[in-house]
Amino acid sequence: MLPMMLALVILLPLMAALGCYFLRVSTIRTMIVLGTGVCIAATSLALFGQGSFTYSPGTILGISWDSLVTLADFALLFVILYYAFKLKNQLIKVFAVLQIIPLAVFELFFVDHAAEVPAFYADSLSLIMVAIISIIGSLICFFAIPYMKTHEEHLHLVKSRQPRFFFYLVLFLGAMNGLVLSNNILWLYFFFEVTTFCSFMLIAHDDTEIAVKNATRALWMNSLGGVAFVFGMIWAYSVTGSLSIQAILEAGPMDGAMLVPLGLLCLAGFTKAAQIPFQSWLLGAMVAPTPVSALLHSSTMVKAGVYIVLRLAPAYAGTFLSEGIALCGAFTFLACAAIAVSQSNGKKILAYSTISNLGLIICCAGINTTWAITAAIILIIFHAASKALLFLCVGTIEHGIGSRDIEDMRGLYLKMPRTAIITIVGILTMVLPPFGVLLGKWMAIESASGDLFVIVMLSLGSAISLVFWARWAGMLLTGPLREKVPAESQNILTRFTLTVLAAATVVVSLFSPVIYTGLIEPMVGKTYEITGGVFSSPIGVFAVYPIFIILAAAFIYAWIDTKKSGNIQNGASYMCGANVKEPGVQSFIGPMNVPVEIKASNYYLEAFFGEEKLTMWVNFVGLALIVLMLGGAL
Amino acid sequence: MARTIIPFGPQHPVLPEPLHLKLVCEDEIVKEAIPALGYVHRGLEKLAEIRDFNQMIQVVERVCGICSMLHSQCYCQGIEEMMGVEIPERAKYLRTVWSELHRMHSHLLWLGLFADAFGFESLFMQFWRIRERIMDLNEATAGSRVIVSVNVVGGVRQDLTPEQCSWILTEVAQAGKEIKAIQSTMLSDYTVCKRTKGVAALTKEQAYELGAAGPTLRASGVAQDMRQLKYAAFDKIDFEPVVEYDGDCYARGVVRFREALQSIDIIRAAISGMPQGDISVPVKGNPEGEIITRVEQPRGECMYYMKGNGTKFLERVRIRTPTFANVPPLIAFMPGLELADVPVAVLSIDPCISCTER
Amino acid sequence: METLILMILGIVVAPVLGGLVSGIDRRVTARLQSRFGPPILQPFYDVAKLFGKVKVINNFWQVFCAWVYLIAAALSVGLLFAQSDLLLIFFVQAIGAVFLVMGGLASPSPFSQIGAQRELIQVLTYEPLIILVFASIFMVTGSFRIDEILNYDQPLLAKLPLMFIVLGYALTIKLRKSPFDFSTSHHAHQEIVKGVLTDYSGPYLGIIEIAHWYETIFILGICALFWHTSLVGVVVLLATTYFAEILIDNTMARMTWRWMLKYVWSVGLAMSFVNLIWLHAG
Amino acid sequence: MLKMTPTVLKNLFSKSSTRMYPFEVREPFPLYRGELFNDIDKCIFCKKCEIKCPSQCITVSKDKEAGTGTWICDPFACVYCSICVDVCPTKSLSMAPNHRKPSATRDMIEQVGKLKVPKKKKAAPKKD
Amino acid sequence: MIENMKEITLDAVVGEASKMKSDGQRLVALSCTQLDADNFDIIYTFDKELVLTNFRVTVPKGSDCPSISGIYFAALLVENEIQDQFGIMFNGLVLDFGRTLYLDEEITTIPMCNNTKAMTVKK
Amino acid sequence: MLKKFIDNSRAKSPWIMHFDCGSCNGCDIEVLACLTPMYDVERFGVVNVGNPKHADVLLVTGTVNPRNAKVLRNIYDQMPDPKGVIAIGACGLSGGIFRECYNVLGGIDKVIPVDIYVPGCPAKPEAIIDGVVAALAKFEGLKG
Ligand code: SF4
Ligand code: SF4
Ligand code: SF4
Ligand code: SF4
Ligand code: SF4
Ligand code: SF4
Ligand code: SF4
Ligand code: SF4
Repeated sequence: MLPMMLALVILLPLMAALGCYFLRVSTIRTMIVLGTGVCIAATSLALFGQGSFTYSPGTILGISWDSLVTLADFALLFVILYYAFKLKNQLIKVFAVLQIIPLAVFELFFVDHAAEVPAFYADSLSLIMVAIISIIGSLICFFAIPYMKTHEEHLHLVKSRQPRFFFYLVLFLGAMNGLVLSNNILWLYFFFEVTTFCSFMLIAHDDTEIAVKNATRALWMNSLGGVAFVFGMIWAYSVTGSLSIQAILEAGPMDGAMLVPLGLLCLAGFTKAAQIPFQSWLLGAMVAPTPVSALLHSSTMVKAGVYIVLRLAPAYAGTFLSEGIALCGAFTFLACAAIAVSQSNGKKILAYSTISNLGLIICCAGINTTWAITAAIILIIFHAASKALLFLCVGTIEHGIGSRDIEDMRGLYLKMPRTAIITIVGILTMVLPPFGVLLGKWMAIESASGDLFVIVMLSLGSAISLVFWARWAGMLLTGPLREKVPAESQNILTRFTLTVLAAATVVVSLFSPVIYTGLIEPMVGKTYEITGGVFSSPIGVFAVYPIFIILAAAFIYAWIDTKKSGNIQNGASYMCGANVKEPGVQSFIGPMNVPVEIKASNYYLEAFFGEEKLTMWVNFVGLALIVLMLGGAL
Repeated sequence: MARTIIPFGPQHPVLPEPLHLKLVCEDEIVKEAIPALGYVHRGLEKLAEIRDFNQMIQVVERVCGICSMLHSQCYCQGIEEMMGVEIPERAKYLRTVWSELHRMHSHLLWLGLFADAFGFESLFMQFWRIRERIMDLNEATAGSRVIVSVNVVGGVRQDLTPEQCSWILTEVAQAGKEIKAIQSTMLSDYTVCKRTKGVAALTKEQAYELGAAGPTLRASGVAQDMRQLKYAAFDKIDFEPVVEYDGDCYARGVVRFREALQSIDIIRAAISGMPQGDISVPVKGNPEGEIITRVEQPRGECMYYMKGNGTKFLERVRIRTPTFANVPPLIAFMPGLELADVPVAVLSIDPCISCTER
Repeated sequence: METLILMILGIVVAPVLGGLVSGIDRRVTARLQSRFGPPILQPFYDVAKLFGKVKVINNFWQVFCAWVYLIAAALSVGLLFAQSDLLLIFFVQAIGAVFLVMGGLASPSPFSQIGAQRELIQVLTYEPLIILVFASIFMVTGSFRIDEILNYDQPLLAKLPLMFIVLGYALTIKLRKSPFDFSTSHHAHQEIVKGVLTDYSGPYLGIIEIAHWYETIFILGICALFWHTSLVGVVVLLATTYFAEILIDNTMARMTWRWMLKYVWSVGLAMSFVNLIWLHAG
Repeated sequence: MLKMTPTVLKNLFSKSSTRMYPFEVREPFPLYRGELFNDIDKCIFCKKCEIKCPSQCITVSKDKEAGTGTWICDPFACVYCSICVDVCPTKSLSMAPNHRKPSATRDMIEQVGKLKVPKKKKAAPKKD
Repeated sequence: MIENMKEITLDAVVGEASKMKSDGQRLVALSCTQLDADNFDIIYTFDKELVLTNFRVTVPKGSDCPSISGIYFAALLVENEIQDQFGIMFNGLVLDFGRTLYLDEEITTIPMCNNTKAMTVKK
Repeated sequence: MLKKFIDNSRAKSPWIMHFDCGSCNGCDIEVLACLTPMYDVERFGVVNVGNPKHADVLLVTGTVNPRNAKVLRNIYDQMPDPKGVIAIGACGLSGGIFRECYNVLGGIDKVIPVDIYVPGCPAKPEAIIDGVVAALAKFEGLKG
């Protein structure tokens, strides 16, 4: 059963990807994507039944899977080298070579190929990751079907490039599943590289100048991570003599020499998770079609980086490295939230917020108590759902109004009420209790409370992120509302994915106590007492059910009263008495008796949080922190 | 960029009078400000065609209630000069006393409103409490709190008894004491300074070039005060124009604050130097000719141009009031201010729309 | 069960107390300005009057947001009385803050919009401070749970004097008192009219007023934690604190939010660092 | 900072300066130009007040036949300048030192008096 | 009775104003009067150290007047006022309210210019 | 009971808004003076709100001209019922001394219904307080 399931979550996407690529008919492609999605989603759930496991696939056609992976690895690296030459990018060339040569040397002269290393290992963390990837990833793929159709209409493409697009999109799901299930560090490395490559290809998908430029940037930064990975891996092997991550972890908290390779591996995770100072590639990745942003650059791939850091957490617990990681994460959390305030591009806000939240998760990994790890896992789950939803909303809105600038979304409720409400739901699940993200944030803050610097950064950061979320949610509602607004029409798949995701983010939050007891507690150990849906520990209480019930009642009551407001008097908004008195006109009589339309905008506080102003400093501090972290490890 | 367009006025709580500003802001920094007037325009200059030159006194008093006394004084001085009437000395002194009382109450009123503009309610209350002393003086000596209506062509309508004079002296002295008690708040409180220093600054050259008048001009370092023209009793009473050099809202506040105190000295001098005698002379005939007269109102230089044609109806009364002169500087210094500073900056010129538009 | 009773008690008693506090506030303010002042019960008349007015809105989301704001405020007070988790209570009241902002943004009037933006900046300013105050309470008592904190045997004020001042900043911002009354003001004369509340009227304004009362009690409740060991201490502390608030309100000009952001963050953070480092050292 | 504290604290601990109008009414200043009264018996309907009034709010008319004169003043247009009082030859006009009460409707003040001229004429023959 | 008054012609206005400006004079006012049915009279008043300098121009009805608001920004308000009240148009106003500074369309006559219908409002 | 409390509260909490409709400032400053320590109308629960949407009583001073008439109308319409209007000063009552000016339409009642007229030029603060008290009588009469 297990091999079957593993094959389903890892190999089926590969097959489906090939199918998408070669069977160039849109209905077949749709069927393949839908089928694969449903399959892997179901399998991922079934895997929970399995619980933790270790597994090695052995051989196929007499060749060991290990060698296959190694071969594929080199093949991939040469492909990257090829692109490096094609793009004439020196950095990528250097980084590719820096990976190929050490890796070759390592494979040929160091690795003891006879040693038995289990290829796969899964615990709750891996299984949760698989579920996120498979369920949310599939939903995003569904969403991509109608989306890419419109997208290509917008671009007026003669020859559809969707086969290529779905090839990478679906392939990526498999790679990601492989990554989180790998136990052999070489396998991990291989999947790591595949995600890098998929990301590169998808960012460049539209083939515009900016797309290629940003894809190149993504590639070199991630390759830098690859280099760090390779060296970390080799160094770790030389210390522990094992390729098995479990073996490395089982060695327990380490110090001295082992911290450097761990630091390097975490650095690889940082690049993938676009932590400061590597954030620029992820921002650039926003030129890709929105499903790509949703899938790769928010809910799953970037989580690979976080996953690595989190996976290795037990190994560096209580060390200086751990503290360094916490500081780096907290700093990213604060800095990216701050820069997000100055942004008006909806996707960029989401991107910054993603980086910021990843920072928070990494910070939790760095704090490295059982409470913090619990927080990190909760955050991973709920952030993925909410953020994927928000990306899809922005994509839908963009198709609806032709802009991704939040200023243009003012009063969206009047045009696209359904999408507007779902977007607001998405936003509220990011910032308000009792939803999961906030539960995670609460755990994070409580577990960070002993650490002065971290807690300062976390409290500033969480306040700042409230600013850009709240105003975005609010401005969608702006407008004089006199009658009921009819819902807009949407493609069935779009509506399905949005509704399901929105419902899921809310409902899954409701089940957070269950998720905790069922999945997290067995893995990290008991941290919270759950009674009646209330998380409690000696240091804190978080009442999920009660707040849920009261708020639900409140929302329903408020909604009923709002509905009743249909028959109350509608007033014009206050404009110092200079209103132009025509129904529906939002203007005032200005100088020279000319009607002036009112206009309101957000504050972007460029002077405090300007992107240009902050980025340099932030990068500088980020780099310094990383140097400190690695240097401290040495 | 992210712009916000704000209709500031005509009805707006921080504007004592209707005035509209179309403000275009970015993160609350004003990028563009275009005023619209006309909410108070009555067209009273044209009333000269149907009210005789005596009745016009009551009309020009109502150009504005706050310096009504100085409007009628300026008007009467002009008519008297046109008709060659020399008014009694005592009348000159009486006009000086009431006009300085007006200046005091106007400055106190303004200081209060100014405090209110930067959200300092209790300071507003204190200034207005002190001001009530002056209002009582007006009511008791002239018959009305605001529009005293004491001027007539040829002199004044009311006289002051010696008891009233000494009462005025004690009341203004008391007011002076109370003003001094809040001097440190107005002039050196951290929050007040923070809100007013460096806001809407005009250099000496700018102020002069833009035609600013009164305290707005003096705050920028130009020592010009129409009382130096030595009308009324100012030929006998010495005073130095109050000058500040920074040209910002703070400086404008200081000028008015010091002028309010200076008025006390002038009132004291006027009462002590007041000769006995008639308070008005009879006037015969009708005004003829052209005249320009100027007086210093609390808000600055007020100019009347009048043209008589020998009938009892004047051919033209043209009033150039101080705020009219101070609006161009206002338009000029608005861009770049913070929205929160807009009321402070607008108030700093002590805008009197009613006399601007007449 | 006991928790539930405490919670309901809190939800019922808080608005009455809050209204009284607000009435006393107005009376004392008047006296500070040498005025006679309104009756102590004036806030109740005001709200009752508001509920008797015709309902006028220009966007029905305003209604929704007003209600959620009120309920979140009430819930946070309820949780406070039920001795729940400080951070949780704080996050619950943040729901209210978010919905107040959304309600403000729902109206297209520029004043309401600006008010909402300013409200957000106020949230941005006070939120970290409050979290830091809570973290510092945790560092002293080892828990975020109010029931645990109440078991601590010394007044927190003795260990966290500077944090109390930091809380004072947050309190002033939250009560919208001078020098921090930007988003809406109790005083009539503000450049943005009534800020977030500009387009609320009648019963909906009444709802928001009641929510303000809850917030007052919420903040005072947090202050009370600093001297939880004695009832007299609590009363003295609260009375002094609130009087200090009124005094500050009456002795300062309204500042600008740019200044607030810079000043409160730098001073607040500096004081927190000093206090916490002292705590660690001591 | 807090420069205002002594002043406000002093206010707090001293009596408020509020005049408790309308519960306590101050002694009016005798010179105050308040409500305008016409002692109609003294009025000779000479129209001097009508001519000189800057607000043109007085209308004086005589009805020779009825032997009555009517003095009408629009209290809502009067600006309380007391010019009319000054010019009235018989001092029939006077101003009370208290303000006119607000009202809900616009009522003219209309006073009808006997024309004095015929009276004089009547008296004259007697003497004669 | 008016100090330092001189008469100038309409085309000399701008030149005179620049001269005044370079002389360090402050603009006090423009005063317009209707002389007779066909002529208006505008007095430009300047001040320097409390001494007034004036020049007057006669503007025939129907002709435009050059604006000095380019030289003296302060003139913009009064020139707009004269446009409203007398119907004399000023060329080159830096901020032209087009007869709406004070008046709305309800006022159909030129107020200070007896019995003259207003021209259409300049947009 | 609640309803009765609401009815009674109406007359105890008149929030005023002052609109200067082209007054000469004489009446304006007297209205403001009512709020200051000497007269302190907050004794009657009066709050100067400056926003028509919050106001119960509109105090208007000054003459109406075509431009401010539109503003006046707008503000009045934005006040939620029940509401009252007090016109203050000769100008507000009839146009006062400016009745015959070309840009004056007349008193406030040309545009909106007026409940209480407060004569004076300017009206004394005492007169304005009398006016407010008279207007409260209107609210007292309003039950339910
Ligand atoms: S806006 Fe969306 S659909 Fe249009 S081109 Fe961009 S990514 Fe494609
Ligand atoms: S977005 Fe609309 S308008 Fe633009 S190309 Fe596509 S279909 Fe045409
Ligand atoms: S600022 Fe002053 S004048 Fe203006 S509304 Fe407020 S109190 Fe009245
Ligand atoms: S300057 Fe102002 S206060 Fe003085 S008369 Fe003119 S309008 Fe009135
Ligand atoms: S209101 Fe009437 S009665 Fe009173 S003074 Fe004026 S005219 Fe006379
Ligand atoms: S002036 Fe006097 S006497 Fe003559 S009509 Fe008037 S009130 Fe009568
Ligand atoms: S007081 Fe003045 S306005 Fe009133 S009636 Fe007499 S003269 Fe006319
Ligand atoms: S009534 Fe008198 S004081 Fe009041 S606004 Fe009119 S002219 Fe001014």
